[in-house]
Amino acid sequence: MSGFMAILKRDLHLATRQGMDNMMVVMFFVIAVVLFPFGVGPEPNILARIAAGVIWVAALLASMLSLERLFQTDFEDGSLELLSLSPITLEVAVLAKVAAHWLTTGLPLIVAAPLLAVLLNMNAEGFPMLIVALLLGTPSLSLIGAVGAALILGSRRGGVLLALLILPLYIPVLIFGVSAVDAVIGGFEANAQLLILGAFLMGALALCPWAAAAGVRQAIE
Amino acid sequence: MLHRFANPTRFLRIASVVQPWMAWATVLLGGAGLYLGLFNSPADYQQGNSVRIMYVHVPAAWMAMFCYSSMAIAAAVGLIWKHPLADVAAKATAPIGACFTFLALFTGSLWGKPMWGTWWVWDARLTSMLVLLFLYLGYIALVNAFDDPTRGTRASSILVLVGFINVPIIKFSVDWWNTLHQPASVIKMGGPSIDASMLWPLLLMAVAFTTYYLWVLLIRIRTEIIANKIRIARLKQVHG
Amino acid sequence: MSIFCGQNLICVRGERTVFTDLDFNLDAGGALVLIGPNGSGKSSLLRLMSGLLPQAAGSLSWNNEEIREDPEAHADRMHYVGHHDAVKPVLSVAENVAFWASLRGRGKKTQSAVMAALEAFGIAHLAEVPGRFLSAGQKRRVNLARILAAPAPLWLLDEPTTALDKQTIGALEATIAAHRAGGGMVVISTHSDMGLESFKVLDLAGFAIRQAS
Amino acid sequence: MIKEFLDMGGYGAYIWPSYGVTAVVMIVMLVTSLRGLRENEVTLQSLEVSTKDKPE
Repeated sequence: MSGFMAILKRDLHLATRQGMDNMMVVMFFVIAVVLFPFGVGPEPNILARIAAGVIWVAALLASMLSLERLFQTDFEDGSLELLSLSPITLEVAVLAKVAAHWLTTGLPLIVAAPLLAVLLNMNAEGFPMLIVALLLGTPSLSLIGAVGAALILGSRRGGVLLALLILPLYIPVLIFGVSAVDAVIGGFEANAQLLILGAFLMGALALCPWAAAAGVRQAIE
Repeated sequence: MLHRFANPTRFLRIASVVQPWMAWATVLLGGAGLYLGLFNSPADYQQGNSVRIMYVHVPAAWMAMFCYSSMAIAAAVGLIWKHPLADVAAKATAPIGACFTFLALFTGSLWGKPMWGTWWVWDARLTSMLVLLFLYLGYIALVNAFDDPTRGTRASSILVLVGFINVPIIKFSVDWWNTLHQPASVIKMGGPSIDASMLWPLLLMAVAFTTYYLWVLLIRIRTEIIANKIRIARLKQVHG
Repeated sequence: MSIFCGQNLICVRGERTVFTDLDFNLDAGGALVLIGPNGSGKSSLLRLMSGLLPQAAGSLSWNNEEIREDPEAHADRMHYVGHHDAVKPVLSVAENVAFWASLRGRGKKTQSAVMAALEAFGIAHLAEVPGRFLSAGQKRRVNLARILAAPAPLWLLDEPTTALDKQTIGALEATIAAHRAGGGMVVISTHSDMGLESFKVLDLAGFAIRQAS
Repeated sequence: MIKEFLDMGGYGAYIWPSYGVTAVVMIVMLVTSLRGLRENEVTLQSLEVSTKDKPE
């Protein structure tokens, strides 16, 4: 457990010292959402209708942007090799890095989401559910993304490749995340969606560190 | 563990025997299937002749999923028992599977046009097929993204296993999402129940597609083995 | 039977068979120096010994227990110094070394062990300096200080003397001698001859590639 | 006879393109694979000839 905390603290240190990176991810999130009214038109009830979907897609893309750096810097300066050679099992080290990534990108997105919901004239009832759904969904995004980040280590054109690899795998989280918010706005219960999002999270927690560690191991061979 | 060095002569011997059989089977069964499908089977009472597209669309869809499953099995064998030919088989299957998926989508939309009036409908099966196409393209992009081919095959083997676990989840989510946003009119593709005269061409075409897959697969695996030998010969030239 | 030994090891990297049928063994206090031309597999052998690179065939054992059975235990008793120095430009020297030491969790006294390690390589005065200001030689010293801060019986050093000046190489030789006196073992791949006594030599040119296929 | 067969009860415009594209894609796949195999065999031959005369 101490190893987990040591890696988590170090990664948070690295992230906060380079403060700008996380702010950039949130700024991308805001800009991406703000673009939609220019495309779709400022007409309020159209925006309200697509608000949840737009916020979720932008959150998905924003969290993916910072994923490429998850292992890349450590891979280039040799830390990843030493991490895999330390007494901490690599799966736990990967989990610590994913937790650090979620804390530095997932949480800021969740904080910014209600502000953007206002911009998109989303019905106020949906705000709490938007936050709860994002809280349940973004960790899965970080976990699945970590697998992609591990697989593209050492490849040419990593960033674009990462998007092509993991976006199809994000679709289930997107579908149930958006429908949770739309259900509440429509006056229904959203327990089913939240339960399924929770199930995705549990599945991702179990499988993704193992797959990502396998990806890292064959990358540093 | 040592079969990593084994020269795949045994495989090459089997391949050279099996390949012509596959070729002939494809041509004969395909020809029979086409003849029955186009000339010798009745039109559907509802959809008229457009049902004949089914004889190409359905086998392509089956093959799209069959190829992805065989890639997942080959990747698992490659990762667990480190058998070099398993990875090569997965890498050789990907483009064939991608072609079948594209064909399933293309013929699906051509079949949908007369029925639904538009070229693309977000029907659950077509949408899942579209996501499957992205999984294939992701695999092909990753396998070629490395300078060292063994790195490429091993990384993409992990990807296809992760993807394979996700296929049912994606199918479930897309079905759920599809029933939520019910498009205006959805006629069940493929008609109520297929009577014998339509079943025969369908099965013939399905088997023909499978033998076609095995035929091209063997060609591509042999190409990969020879490309491997070329790389090793080049390395020997460099390192002496 | 010596503590750390390998029998008829075969190493394949990517497409290339690097070496075949290689044996070695090492006892407490022993030192093994790997020599051979570039590309003969010195680095590959060190990576193989560390567990980074799985051997294609052959056995690699510690107290005749196969290393692959328990990689974490092997990681706990071994330090590997490769070509990259793993120094984070944002973290200070002390933080860099403390992080790697804390991973091995030697209890509370990591802080004093870190300062002692920095002292041994003469970079104690740089403790609070962030990594990005360091020269290549200083980064290499931080990397070497890391293995002193958390003691481990087996050292695998891949050309440790690159970017080091005469005086620091002397310090390195002293630490290695002290490490061996304490029962530790070291495997070094190097081009320059280092001042070590009673060390075994393994010339990897002898195990050149006998192309298997 | 041929004309109304081609017409396929008005659906010809959809049936023939789908069969046509299927045939084209499968044949192109086959031909590129065969060509790739032949090209590799040729380069392997030339490589083995050049390495043969080099003293082993």
